[in-house]
Amino acid sequence: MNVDVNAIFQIAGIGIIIAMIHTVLKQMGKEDMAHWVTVIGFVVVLFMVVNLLDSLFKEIKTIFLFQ
Amino acid sequence: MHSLLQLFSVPLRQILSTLSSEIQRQVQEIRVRERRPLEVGWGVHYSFVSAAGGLCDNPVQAYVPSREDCSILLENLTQHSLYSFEEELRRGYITIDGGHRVGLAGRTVLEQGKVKLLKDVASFNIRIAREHQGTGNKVLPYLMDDLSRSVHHTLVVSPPQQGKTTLIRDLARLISSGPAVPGAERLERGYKVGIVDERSEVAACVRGIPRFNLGPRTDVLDACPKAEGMMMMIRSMSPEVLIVDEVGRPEDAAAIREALHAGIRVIATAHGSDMDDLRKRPVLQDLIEENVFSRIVVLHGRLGAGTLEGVYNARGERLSPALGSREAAAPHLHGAGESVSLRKRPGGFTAGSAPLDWTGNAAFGRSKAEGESERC
Amino acid sequence: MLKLLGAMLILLAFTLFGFYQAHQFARRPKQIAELIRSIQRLETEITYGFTPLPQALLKVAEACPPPVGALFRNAAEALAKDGCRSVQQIWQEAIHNQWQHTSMKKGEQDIIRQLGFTLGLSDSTDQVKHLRLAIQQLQGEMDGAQEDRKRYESMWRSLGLLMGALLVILMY
Amino acid sequence: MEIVQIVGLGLIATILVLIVKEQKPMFAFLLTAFTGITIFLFLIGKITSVIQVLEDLALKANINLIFLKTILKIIGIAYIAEFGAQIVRDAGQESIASKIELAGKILIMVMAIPIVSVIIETVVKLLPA
Repeated sequence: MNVDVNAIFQIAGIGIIIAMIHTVLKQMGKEDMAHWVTVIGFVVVLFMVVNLLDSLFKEIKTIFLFQ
Repeated sequence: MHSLLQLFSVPLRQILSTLSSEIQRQVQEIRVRERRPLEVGWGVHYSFVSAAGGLCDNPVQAYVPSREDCSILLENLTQHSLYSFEEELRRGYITIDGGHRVGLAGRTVLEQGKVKLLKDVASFNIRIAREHQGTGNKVLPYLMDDLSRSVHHTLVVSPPQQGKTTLIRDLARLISSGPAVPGAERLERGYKVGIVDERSEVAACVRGIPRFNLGPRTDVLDACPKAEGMMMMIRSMSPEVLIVDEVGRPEDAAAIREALHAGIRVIATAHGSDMDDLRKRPVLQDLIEENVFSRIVVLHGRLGAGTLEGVYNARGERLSPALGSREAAAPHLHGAGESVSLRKRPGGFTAGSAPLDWTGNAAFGRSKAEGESERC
Repeated sequence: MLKLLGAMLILLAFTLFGFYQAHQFARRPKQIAELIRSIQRLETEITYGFTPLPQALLKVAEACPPPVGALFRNAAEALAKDGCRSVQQIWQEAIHNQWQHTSMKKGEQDIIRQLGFTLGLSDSTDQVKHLRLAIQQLQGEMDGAQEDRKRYESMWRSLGLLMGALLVILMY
Repeated sequence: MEIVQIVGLGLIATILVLIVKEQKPMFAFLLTAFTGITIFLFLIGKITSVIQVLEDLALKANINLIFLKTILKIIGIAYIAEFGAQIVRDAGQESIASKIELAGKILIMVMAIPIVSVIIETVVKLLPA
């Protein structure tokens, strides 16, 4: 159970930091760099969520006896 | 010669160091010309330096300095800063450590018709200065003025490059050192000597410091026109003996008269082959008529540069023994222009007796038997 | 416990890196200003003192703080010591060796290298022209550096910290 | 007592989502999805035991297993559809959410047809001729 809690905090942390980096870079005029950072952050988080989703669907398949 | 090698670029340095040590000792002039054969001269002889090292007569085989060699040589001469040698470039020559004079030639930059600067220096004439101590010992006794135990007013006359400058340099050293030095025992004491060195050749000063040993009590006014220089020297340094090189212009004569009336002994040099030649020259003519110079030393190069032809008094009577008399070995001043052909055995050159060096005995510990004329 | 220590270390490393970059940006205009001052000093040495280049460079080097001063000292020593290389070669080499110690960028380097081509090879009026030109160009560079500094200094500082935090969280 | 954990988790997640939302809505959306999944994964154990009980009852009452399987499938589909629709609606895409629900309904309909047909047959049998 607690692993997931960590993951939630992790995602939240990444989100916050990416947001801050984005704003800092935007102030410094490096727009494109900022967007790049955001996309990369997003991809990382998405990767985590997708993993979890994959495990969810597997579980449902086994439970509800989908063949 | 060795200290000079540092100036050249590496290829030039190697080529020049291949010359035999004897040649290196006797060489007087090194002529570096961009994209033209490298030339080395001694006395009246010259030859080219072959690319493979050593001497060669055929310019085709000679080593040809590149633009790179010349620019590095110029940079080393001016210590990488042309701007601090503008004055020297305007004059056309640079005096470097060791008293060597390097004549420069290239494209001049004019400003209102006067030469402002020398650009693209393409040919260098490095004249190696050799300090001949002892040339003045033989002449000094004749110049002694016994009543005032000082020196007569003297005029040294000789064709160009026959050892005039070497003689007065040595006289300056003797007079300034006084009895402490061999050859000047008859002087009462060392005298204050002032040298006005317009072409910085007598003292070869570098940044005001003479490169030659001119004795303790000598002051040098470097690169200063003679007329003004003498006046300045008299006012500033109050010398007892004033030495000037190559007088010839009217204002020089006026300055000399000024010095005489100030009670200062004057030793000057002038171009000329002998006494009557002097009498024909306008400026020197009246100086001699007025018996200004009580001693006149005549040198010529027949028996090798710097041979003393005779010392005359004001009226033209000869004071020194006649040249060629057997018992008094012909004092033989070997100044800058010593001419001994290198490739033929030196002995064979002079008529019979090997040229003795100036002091009449074995020079500097080298035995006479060797017959080696010494001009280190 | 170890994980926490590791996290702290990473965080520290990134913040320091950020501060170092910020420091570089802060020092750049200062060093360009020093460069300008020393070239002006060189100019006075040349026009009034007529001192030969090696001594002039040495004097300038003494009056200039270390990172930039080292450039001149390096050149002066090389000039005085070895007699067979031209000023340009020695100057380029000095720049090449010393540049990584300074926090200056390519722009100034080209200007100084350009100056090296004519240093000591012409009469004083020409030298002054080249030196003045170099100073002017450096002035332009300095203004640019000033601006960069305002923008990037704080950015790098915060960026360093954030990067560290991000990495820590990612690896947690 | 797991309910306290779940509620706690949910609350924390919502707070974090709120923080992240105004900076980067994308991350908020991911965070909600993530929390949803984690809560469900948390419940998997419970659901499996319930289904186990259902299966035993069906066996005892010797109902045809197929019916039970289809019912379970239908529940599964319903849940997933509901889960997806809610998340999408949360992200503000009302239309996509409704499309997902529609898809869910149809698929359930498809699954349900054999059962309905059987029911109708039994009813018809029960009706007096």
